[in-house]
Amino acid sequence: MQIEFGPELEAFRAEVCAFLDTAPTPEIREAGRKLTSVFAPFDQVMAWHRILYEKGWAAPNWPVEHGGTGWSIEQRHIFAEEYRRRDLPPLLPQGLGMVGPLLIDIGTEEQKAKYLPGILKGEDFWAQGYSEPNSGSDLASLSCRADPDGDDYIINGSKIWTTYAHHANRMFMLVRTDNTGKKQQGITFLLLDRIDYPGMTIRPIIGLDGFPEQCEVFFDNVRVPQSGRVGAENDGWTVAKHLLKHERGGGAQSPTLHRGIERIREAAQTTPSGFGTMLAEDPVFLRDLGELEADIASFEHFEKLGVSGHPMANDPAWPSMNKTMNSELTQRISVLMTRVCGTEGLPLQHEALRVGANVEPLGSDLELVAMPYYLNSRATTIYAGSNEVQRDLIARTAGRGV
Amino acid sequence: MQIEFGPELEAFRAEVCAFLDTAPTPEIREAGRKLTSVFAPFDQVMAWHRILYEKGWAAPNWPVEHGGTGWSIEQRHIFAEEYRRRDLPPLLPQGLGMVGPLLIDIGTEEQKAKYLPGILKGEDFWAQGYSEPNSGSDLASLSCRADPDGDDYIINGSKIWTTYAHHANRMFMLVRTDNTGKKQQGITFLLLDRIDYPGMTIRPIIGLDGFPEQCEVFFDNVRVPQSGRVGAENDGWTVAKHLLKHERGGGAQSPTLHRGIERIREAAQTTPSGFGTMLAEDPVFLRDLGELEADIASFEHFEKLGVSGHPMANDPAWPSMNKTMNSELTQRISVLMTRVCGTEGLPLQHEALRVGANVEPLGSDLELVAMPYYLNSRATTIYAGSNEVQRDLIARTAGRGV
Amino acid sequence: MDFTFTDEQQMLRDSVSSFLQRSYDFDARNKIVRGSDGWSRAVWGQLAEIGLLALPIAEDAGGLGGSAPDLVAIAEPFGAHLLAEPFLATALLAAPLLAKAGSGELEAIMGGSKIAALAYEEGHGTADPSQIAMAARRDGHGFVLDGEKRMVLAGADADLLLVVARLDGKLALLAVASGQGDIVTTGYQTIDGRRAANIRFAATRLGGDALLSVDVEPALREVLDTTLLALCAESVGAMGELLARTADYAATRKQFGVPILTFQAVAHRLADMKIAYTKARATLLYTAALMEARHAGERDMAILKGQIGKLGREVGEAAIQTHGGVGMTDELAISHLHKRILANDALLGNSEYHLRKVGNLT
Amino acid sequence: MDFTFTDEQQMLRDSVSSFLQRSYDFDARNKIVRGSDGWSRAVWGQLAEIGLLALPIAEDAGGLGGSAPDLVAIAEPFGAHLLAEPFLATALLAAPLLAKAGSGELEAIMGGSKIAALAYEEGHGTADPSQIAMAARRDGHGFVLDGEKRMVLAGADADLLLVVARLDGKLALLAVASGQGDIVTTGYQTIDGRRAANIRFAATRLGGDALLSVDVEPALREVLDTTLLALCAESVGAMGELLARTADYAATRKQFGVPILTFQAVAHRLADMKIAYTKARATLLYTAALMEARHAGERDMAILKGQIGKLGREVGEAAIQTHGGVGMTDELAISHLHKRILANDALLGNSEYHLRKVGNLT
Repeated sequence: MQIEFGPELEAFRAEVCAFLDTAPTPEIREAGRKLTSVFAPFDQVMAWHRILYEKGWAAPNWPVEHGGTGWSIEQRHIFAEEYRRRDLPPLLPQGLGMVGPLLIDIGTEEQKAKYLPGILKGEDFWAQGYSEPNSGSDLASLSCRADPDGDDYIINGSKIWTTYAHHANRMFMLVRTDNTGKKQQGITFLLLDRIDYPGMTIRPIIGLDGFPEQCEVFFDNVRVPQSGRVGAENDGWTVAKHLLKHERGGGAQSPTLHRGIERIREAAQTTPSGFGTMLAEDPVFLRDLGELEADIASFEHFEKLGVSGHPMANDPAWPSMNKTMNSELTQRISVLMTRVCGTEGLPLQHEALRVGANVEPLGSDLELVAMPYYLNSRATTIYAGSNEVQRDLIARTAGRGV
Repeated sequence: MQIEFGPELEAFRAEVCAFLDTAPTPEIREAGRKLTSVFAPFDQVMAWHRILYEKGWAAPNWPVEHGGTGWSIEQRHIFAEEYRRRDLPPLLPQGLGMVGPLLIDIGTEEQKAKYLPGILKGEDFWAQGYSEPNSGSDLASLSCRADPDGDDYIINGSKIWTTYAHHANRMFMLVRTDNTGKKQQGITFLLLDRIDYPGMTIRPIIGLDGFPEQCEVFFDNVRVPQSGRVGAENDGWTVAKHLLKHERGGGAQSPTLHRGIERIREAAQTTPSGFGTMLAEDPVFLRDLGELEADIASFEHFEKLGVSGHPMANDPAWPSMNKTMNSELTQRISVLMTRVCGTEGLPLQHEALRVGANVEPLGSDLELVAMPYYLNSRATTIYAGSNEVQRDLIARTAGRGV
Repeated sequence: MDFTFTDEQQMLRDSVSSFLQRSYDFDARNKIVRGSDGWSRAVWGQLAEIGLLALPIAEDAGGLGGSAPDLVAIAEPFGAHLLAEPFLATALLAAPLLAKAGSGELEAIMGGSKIAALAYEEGHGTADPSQIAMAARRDGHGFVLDGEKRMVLAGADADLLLVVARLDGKLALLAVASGQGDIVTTGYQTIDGRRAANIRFAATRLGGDALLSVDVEPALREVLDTTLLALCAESVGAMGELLARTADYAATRKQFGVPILTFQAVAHRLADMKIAYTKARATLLYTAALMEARHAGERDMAILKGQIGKLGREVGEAAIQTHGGVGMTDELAISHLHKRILANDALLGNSEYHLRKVGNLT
Repeated sequence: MDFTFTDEQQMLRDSVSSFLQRSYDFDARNKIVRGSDGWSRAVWGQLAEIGLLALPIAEDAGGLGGSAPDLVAIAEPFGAHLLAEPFLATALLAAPLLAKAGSGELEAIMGGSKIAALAYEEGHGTADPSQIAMAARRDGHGFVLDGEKRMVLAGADADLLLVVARLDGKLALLAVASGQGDIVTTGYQTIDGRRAANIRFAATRLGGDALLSVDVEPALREVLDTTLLALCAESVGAMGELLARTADYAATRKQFGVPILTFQAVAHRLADMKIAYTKARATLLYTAALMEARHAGERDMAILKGQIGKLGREVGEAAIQTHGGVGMTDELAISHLHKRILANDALLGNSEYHLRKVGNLT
């Protein structure tokens, strides 16, 4: 067993700090402070993506030959720590964390050449077209159809919970290309070069936090080229399962959770407990905090076991355990945030939340974001395969690898 | 809405207190103090049963014509409160709470005349023969067979988790009388006058707390009279479901839970928190206690709504909700008990736990009983229909009665 | 022992429910909440007409002298229908204090033509009057107010504002006319569709007649208890609605070819919702009966508020999870009901506060 | 970053596991535990032979200087096999302190012929040496002890008893020979099959040579940290065993005509068991690596003990519930594994204590 410590890492940390302290614009910082979702405000996060790309730091987890940084695990963790410590907006995952790694693994050379640079540079934003109104947890039952027609497919149907489709310029999606066999067998994975093909309509959906983050996308005889297919026709389920490993895989989410705790501890300094002291000195609050912090620590240990390639991480249920833990910890933190804010979290402050709005919030930054963050985070146990589905998967291998 | 308060009730309370302060023998009190299960030490609890019978107070919930007390809800609650406050052993439920009420509801006049007096007087103890090694949650799959033979049945098979069968002189049981239809349809409900019929063998099972409370009962061509049948042949499932209402129904369990809290609060007076004060002044401990006490209070309100005949209690899921809440609160209390005891709860003290053993325990009474009580109480979410089965039943009517 | 509504209470409840079903369904309600006022004077007039605005007022002050169970009978449907109108602010918090002070404004308030608000809260959910810090200073025959009241329900809409402040160490009640110049009122909507305001006083001068009560604490505590009961009844109403809607959804929404209720994880979550709702309602009804019998102590009120806040959150979160994506949208009532429960929990001390209080009170 | 066992560690672990599988299966273990001694000198001799009793001792004291990961490698199988022999008491708590004090008894202890015990605990799970109250009084050239030590692991079986007591305000270590007359030793078995004792000193006189260390607190803290790691590793070993056995049971036990794993309630509970086990083991391995790198602080140790206690209880309770009736019996290993986890949680500060400490240490 071995964990690196030492002056080289501290020098690296200093380099990271120096960059993160100076490179982001005020708007980018504001977007990070006003974050109420895993999906950061679009314009600012993409601007930040491009700045990181210029520095060469947009994709620490990618292989070096595709633009990765070649950092050690310790370095990647330090980068994530300092990044989150400054409340910088996390880059959007659809390109860098999902379709990018998928193409690196199984895309054709042509697809890699065509799409990876745009993803890495932050020029493209990809929407993910998976769920449908009648196919949520039962994703394989999807019915949005793609019928071959010459070199093209003609798509009919709709997709829902398509995050930021109204901001996207590209889209990857699952379509039904065969209805005859097992439902998993007639699915195809497609890349769409555009999201404004004739016949496509996008309807943003207002979420329970009051913001349009998800969309519904309608397809009415939309013609797209077959060259956008990843893998074979009708083999899209295998492709999607491969991508899922990346979607649920993670690697350095614990710094985000730790940062949540830091913000709570800051706020607790000036929040009365109702029992004579500030929350920061309240034994009950500190116990609850300690319990949550210890659980976040275990998740961090789990993440590090994973990225370090410990044999336990070969367990097929590892990505599902990762997704389950991360989402449930996120929710617990968000609850604690709203608890610190009390009634100060109740006012609706949509205007003040808009980046660049110049509207003074009624209270602190945390009081501004806590409630919408809590509400938005209810989605974390629903999306990317509900936690019920994850537990089904975990149970299948429950006795293995012990 | 209306709750009685007033001097009459206080007079009643005084009468109850006077009796409970003087009537129980030292052995009965010791049995109550050393209680580590819902099933009290046999000899002492039966002695106490007979004393209560002499007073006319053995069956407060029975109809007056069968020996009930005719008390109001408030009176019954006061009786239960004072009873538990003195740590007196609860009477065994199999007769008074299960087969007795069943016979009152649907027994023949002959059966009532034959069995009710023995139950009321505490002369008989009835074992409950339901579960089988391969039929636990799936009770209806039971296979212990009773074949008609003249006026008798011949029983072959076995029963398990038969509480105190080694103390019993009678038994009620479910047997398979028909294998042809739906599994629920070939079951018959039988009363056995004896538990020492030729061919019956009883094997006590040592529990995880180290005590033999449950038994396995084997039947090898056991001949019993058909006159012990309750309801029609093959209609035993209906009879059992009727009985279940009583088994899971309850009515005054909250005083037992409240008493658990009282004992914890007492112990907390002299137990250091590890953080500079006694637990009784520790804010964290008090918060946990408050949370549990409030939940017990809600259960008490639920019980009172039930016994007062509120329309919500007509919900078919009421008994299942009662069983679920009571068992899970019991377990939470038992955990808190062991937490107060810390390492003092770890020594095995089987000898000191025996009533009349005259072995000094290593520490306090609570330290003596907390761990075996905790261990034993793991059964509460398993027996009488596991809580998983209860939740299945509750879910079936989830939207009703709202 | 009896926890059923009387015939009169049941009739009251039915009439409120049917009025709301008729005139205040989810779409109508959203239209009102999203309008420029955020609430409807027409609906308010209807509530006055049914007599609800006079219900909490003592009979000798010209009200209907409603009991705690009466209040539960109307507040459960209020919660189920997400009422946005300032019933709590005006009829429960302000009016009874005006009645005690013998104010002449009471008639107009009970009649629905004037709105009154109580500036009590000072931040984070002031759970107990002893936490009130804002002081009124004597100044000649008048008074000077400095400081800020926050989350004043209906604070920007009120014709009449009652301010709780310390005067000579005790809590006093002072009346402030709407629109006085040196008061800065910042109105906003809350997550659950109510209107509230932060109100800042900077050397605000009030005349001698502004002082309504010099030692308002006992009356205030009574008013806060009644409001707490109503908040809890609203939340229980919302929980019932969430349970019913979620049970329906689970029975009809299909995945993997079967209703999702078929999945034990969904079924057991529904069972837990039902247990939580049943416990919550049992405690609500029991506490209302205790209050009516004048036997409800501090600990009983803390149990009520603590349990309903905790159980309500469980039910709301379970309802969203069971609905999945659509539960996350603004389009269904689910999230709105949950937000009402959350807001009610935060007001007047949240469940953490009250459950802890239970532990501290033996 | 690397959390895998070295080849040497893996070999050590395999040899311990295979020895225990061969000589210490559940039936053999129960026979030993239910015997009059409650533990086996033969097994103890085997552990000495494999070198395990010398593992925790520094090389310069003649031991093997085992690392934290070495200890994890052997303690996980100890937990899985419910080892009853006094490894914690003798090899982890007492021997390293004797080694520091340069005691001549060390050889016999590492060789397995003598048992030593540390009288540290004073009741309820003394979580921190600062809580030690028992004092040693100077008396001429010797000392007098008054008071009681409780839950002294192997306390009744020890040839040599080390007592931690305050001397001139600081914690000192004193040696007491077995069987000294004015000491009352009450031996007992613990719920998890270990042997322990309460030991009462009433004006017990010790000679001047009884004093082994005058300021033992730093060494004691180190020994307690190592023991804490071993307790946690044992519990993680027990959790792994519970998970494997429960997964097997759920896959084979049939109700309603299908394996009970088919029921989502059972499946999801198994999933939660696996998550808990995985988290616990991740924290165990990570903390062991931190300790080896001498980077484990007080907070890291508190996280470890807190998490393993909490997660272990979850796994044990879930295992019993999944097994149903048979999980409640003495006949299956399930309940015994759970009791080992519970006992390990209670020793040296339970999860409540440690998780709270995490919150107090930023």
